[in-house]
Amino acid sequence: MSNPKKNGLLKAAFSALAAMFGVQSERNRQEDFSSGSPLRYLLTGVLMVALFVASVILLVRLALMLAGG
Amino acid sequence: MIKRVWLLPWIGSLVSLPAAAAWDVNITPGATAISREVYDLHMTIFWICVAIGVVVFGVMFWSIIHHRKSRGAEARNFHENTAVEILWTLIPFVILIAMAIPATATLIKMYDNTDADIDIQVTGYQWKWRYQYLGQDIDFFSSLTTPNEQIDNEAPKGENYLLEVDHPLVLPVGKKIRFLFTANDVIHSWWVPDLAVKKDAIPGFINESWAIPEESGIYRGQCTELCGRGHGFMPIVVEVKPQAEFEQWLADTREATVAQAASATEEWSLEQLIEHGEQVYNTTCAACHQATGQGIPGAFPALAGSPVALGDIDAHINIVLHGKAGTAMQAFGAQLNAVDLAAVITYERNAWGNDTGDSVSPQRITELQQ
Amino acid sequence: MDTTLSQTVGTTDHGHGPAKGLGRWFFTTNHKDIGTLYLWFSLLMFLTGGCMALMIRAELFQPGLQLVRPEFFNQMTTMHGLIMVFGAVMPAFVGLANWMVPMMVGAPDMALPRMNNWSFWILPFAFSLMLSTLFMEGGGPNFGWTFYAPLSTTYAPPSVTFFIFAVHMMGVSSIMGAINIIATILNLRAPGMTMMKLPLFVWTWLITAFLLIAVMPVLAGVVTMMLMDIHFGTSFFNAAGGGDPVLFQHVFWFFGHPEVYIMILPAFGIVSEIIPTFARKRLFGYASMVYATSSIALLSFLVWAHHMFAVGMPLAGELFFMFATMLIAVPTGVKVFNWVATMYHGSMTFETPMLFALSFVVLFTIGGFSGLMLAIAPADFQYHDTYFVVAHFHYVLVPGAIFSIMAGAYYWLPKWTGHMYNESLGKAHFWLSFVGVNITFFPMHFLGLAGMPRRIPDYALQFADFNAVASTGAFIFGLSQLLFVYNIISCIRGGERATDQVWEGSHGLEWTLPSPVPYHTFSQPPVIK
Amino acid sequence: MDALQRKNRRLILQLVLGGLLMFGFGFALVPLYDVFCRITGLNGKITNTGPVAVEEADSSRDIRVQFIGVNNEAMPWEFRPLLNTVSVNPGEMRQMAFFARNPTARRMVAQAIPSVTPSEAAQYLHKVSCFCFDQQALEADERMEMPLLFVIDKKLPPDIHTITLSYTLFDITPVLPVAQIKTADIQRSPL
Repeated sequence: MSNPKKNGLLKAAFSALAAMFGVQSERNRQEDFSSGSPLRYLLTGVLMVALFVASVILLVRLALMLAGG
Repeated sequence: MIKRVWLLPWIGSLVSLPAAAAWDVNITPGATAISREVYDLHMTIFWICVAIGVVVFGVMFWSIIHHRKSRGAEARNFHENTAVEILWTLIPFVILIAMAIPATATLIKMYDNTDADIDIQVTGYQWKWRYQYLGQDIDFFSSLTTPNEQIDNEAPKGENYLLEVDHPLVLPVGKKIRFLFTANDVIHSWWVPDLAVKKDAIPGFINESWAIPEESGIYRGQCTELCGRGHGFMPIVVEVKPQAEFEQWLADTREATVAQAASATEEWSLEQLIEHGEQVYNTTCAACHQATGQGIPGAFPALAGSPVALGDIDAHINIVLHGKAGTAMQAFGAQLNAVDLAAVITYERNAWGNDTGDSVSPQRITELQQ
Repeated sequence: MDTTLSQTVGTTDHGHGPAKGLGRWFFTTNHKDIGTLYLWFSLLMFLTGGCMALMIRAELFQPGLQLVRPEFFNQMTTMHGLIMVFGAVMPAFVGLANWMVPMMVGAPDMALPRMNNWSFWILPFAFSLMLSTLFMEGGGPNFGWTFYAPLSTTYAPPSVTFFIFAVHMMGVSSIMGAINIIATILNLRAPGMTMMKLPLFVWTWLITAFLLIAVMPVLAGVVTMMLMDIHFGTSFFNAAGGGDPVLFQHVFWFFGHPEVYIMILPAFGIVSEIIPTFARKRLFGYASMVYATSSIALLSFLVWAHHMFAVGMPLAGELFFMFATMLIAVPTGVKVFNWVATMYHGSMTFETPMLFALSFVVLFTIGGFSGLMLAIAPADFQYHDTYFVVAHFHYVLVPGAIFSIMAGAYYWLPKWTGHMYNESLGKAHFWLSFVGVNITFFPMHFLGLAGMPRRIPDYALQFADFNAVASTGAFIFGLSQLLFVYNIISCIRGGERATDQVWEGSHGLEWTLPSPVPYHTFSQPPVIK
Repeated sequence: MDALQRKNRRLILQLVLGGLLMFGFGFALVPLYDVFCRITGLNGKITNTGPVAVEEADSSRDIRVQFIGVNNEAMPWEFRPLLNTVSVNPGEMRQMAFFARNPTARRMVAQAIPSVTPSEAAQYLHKVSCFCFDQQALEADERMEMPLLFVIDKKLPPDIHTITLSYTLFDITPVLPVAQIKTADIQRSPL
């Protein structure tokens, strides 16, 4: 039972990831642009960037821990 | 004409390739383990970029030559291929991840806090450096000694033009040196390429870096943060000496300071004061008041015929010792010893037509500084 | 994304034409006139900033002080930076956007025509105020275009206050321009011109406009803090009162890094319009380009401190900004491959716009590579504030932004003026600029690596030879821009008639209009299939 | 067309609001920066904690604490630490003093600004009482020993053995009221 609300967010998250990676297919782009308000994509984008920052901080902690030992 | 023109750019950029000795093109591997590691990082990322460049520009020039309309090339109709795009994004990603690991290792090594053998406080002033050996009560200024005539092209330029100072920073070889950076006025940055040390000296804050010079020799660097008029004229000279020579230098320097203090008690004639005063003036004061004593109108007051230089002696001494708040006049009392101060004030009162005949004795300066 | 248009528009100009005389230019609310004003202003600023660059290079031709005193040299480097960034590159892009965005989206004009006029007419006054500081007592700003405190606050000449007001005016003008462009793109698109069909120039400008609105206020904020420190006794950046000069650098570069994306994204847009036209092949990976540029809008806010690796940050900070910079450099840099893929198996011809676009791709990538080297923090200790950094940002700005503006000018001049520019003159201008840029800036990589610091009026003897080469290159590049001016003027005054389509491979709504393009276009929105 | 005008007006209001928010954000970066410094010890800012619960010292570790006195600009005071270095155990409360003398012939007021390196150690050096908490005034030719009480947190990272605490002395003698100053005085010479 794919709940349209949930997979909407998931799709937006996946598109945001694709954007940060820098590659996106034409088909996904058509889907993204035809569905829902851009606001959802914007908010997911900001959320993904926050996740990106958190993951880089963890990466730094990991690097320090590995070397610090 | 069009055909041969496209050869022009290659000849153009070829002309700048090394021909004579003065064309050094790369960073120095330097004299410390860290600087060699940085050199290796630099060359690795450089060759990676060259490799990627060759591939990308190769494909590009290939298609420029072969897919030209004038050669009858027909445009294909593909304009999307996600798999290829993912591939050419992943490859640089992987290369960068591989590059990040040694870079992180070197960076972490650079932030190593183990104890140092010698701590040196480096303070940036407007347009000179001050070195203080903590715990050894050695404290001196290091200013540019390239004469103004060379800078203004009236005399031929020396070998170390703009990279020579009166008192270089002397260090022992093989020891860990810990630098503590701060500044007196604006932000400066202390950089010696051979030690791979570059840290900003910020007023009101203290920064640290370290180096273990492994070969003795003379290493030159420059201030690398814009700090006003004299930014290009405050070089850094580090002399790394074997341990025995270093200790000898420490002893000589301490002895010299004592002798300096003693000479403050001797009697100095007017001529001796003026002659020594001219040297001190040209190194320290000419930067603003100019060697001619005319200063720069609207910027720095002229000393020739100035009310201060001709007026009350104590007022003149006070302004040289304590500087003038709100202007660029620094407190030279903390920067020069009693003999230099007495000599430079006497010179200012007797040069460029100010022949007041006054002579200020070093004893007078020490008395005022009590 | 091809827009097959059913009926040609551009009805002969029955409405009122442009007003006569100077009044036309002072009171114009027409996006084409305002675009022209922006472009002429940008060209004037480019030549002014260029003369300052020639003054700098003339002094640096040989060791020793020959022409100028150090304090005037610092004023020249500062003004050169400010005029080129805020006076030449940004207004040129706004001018191209004013001209092309309405025509590309099928809008009759910008959303707010009167504000559009005002946001242009602020600039001449802002820059005359800025240039007048050179004649004030104590001289003009001499603390570098990055105006770090305390050199720009406690130790600045008294004219710093006028510099602050000038920067405020430029900021306001940019923000108003950005608001205008966003409103036009989002609300004034012709029916059928969905966001999916927007040309990439429009997409990159939409994202640049959002970046402008996000960061120009921060620049205004930092400049206001400077004003309060200098005159109202606060100590934001004065260590004595609990302030911190490093705080200035953080707030400035929080504005600074998105600013460099503001100066390059429109260039990506222009090149993505030109290469498909002359390769006669659609842009490769339009979707990737749109998504990558939109992710840059957010990611560019995370990496500002890679300009401050030597300021004395803790280890965790240096690692974070090194990793973040390296990670976001890839999706941005990889866009170069899209242009190469567009050319691959195309059918290319090499008119002047294409030559500029191709050299953009090659030389901008070289700038991108030196940027990648600078991202390695340990290596940055040897590069920071040397001529290696000067070479890096000049490679991404001169063959980057400036060449893309020139490419855009040559590409759209026939549409604007109705005449073709002189092709061989155009090629001569290109080759001289190409040779001049490389002879000027390539040796700077060597100077920086050999240890020559930035912003110094005189240097040690080991840097003498490459400086001489760089200075000769600067004069080649500088003087060849007169060819550009001559070519533009002669193209406006006359020349071979340009067809409506102008280029064989041109695509997009703007080419459906006649050349020269009438004063009012798309009064009735075009119908787009 | 008014539907378009309404749409435009709403969008422009949002954008202008966004611009104003970012202008405020520029100023909000100042307190954000202080909080960020306090957490990461960026740039050697230290916490003025005031009284701290006394714990018994961890005698297993000896931390070398160096003191440095720096005069800013044309500050003529003699200003130096009584002791250059002190060996301290984490958790142990330690008293130290800086010597200051005003050699000039007029009353002067100074403000000392502390800074610590390595910056990772900044958040573990607690100053219980310090002369840098308030302004110090000295009459002509007056001398004074200014006390400093500090303790090093036991949670100091193990790899840190030396901490350098530097004080920069700033001259903040209140300048004459603006009206009485000739313009030549307040104009800093152009450098």
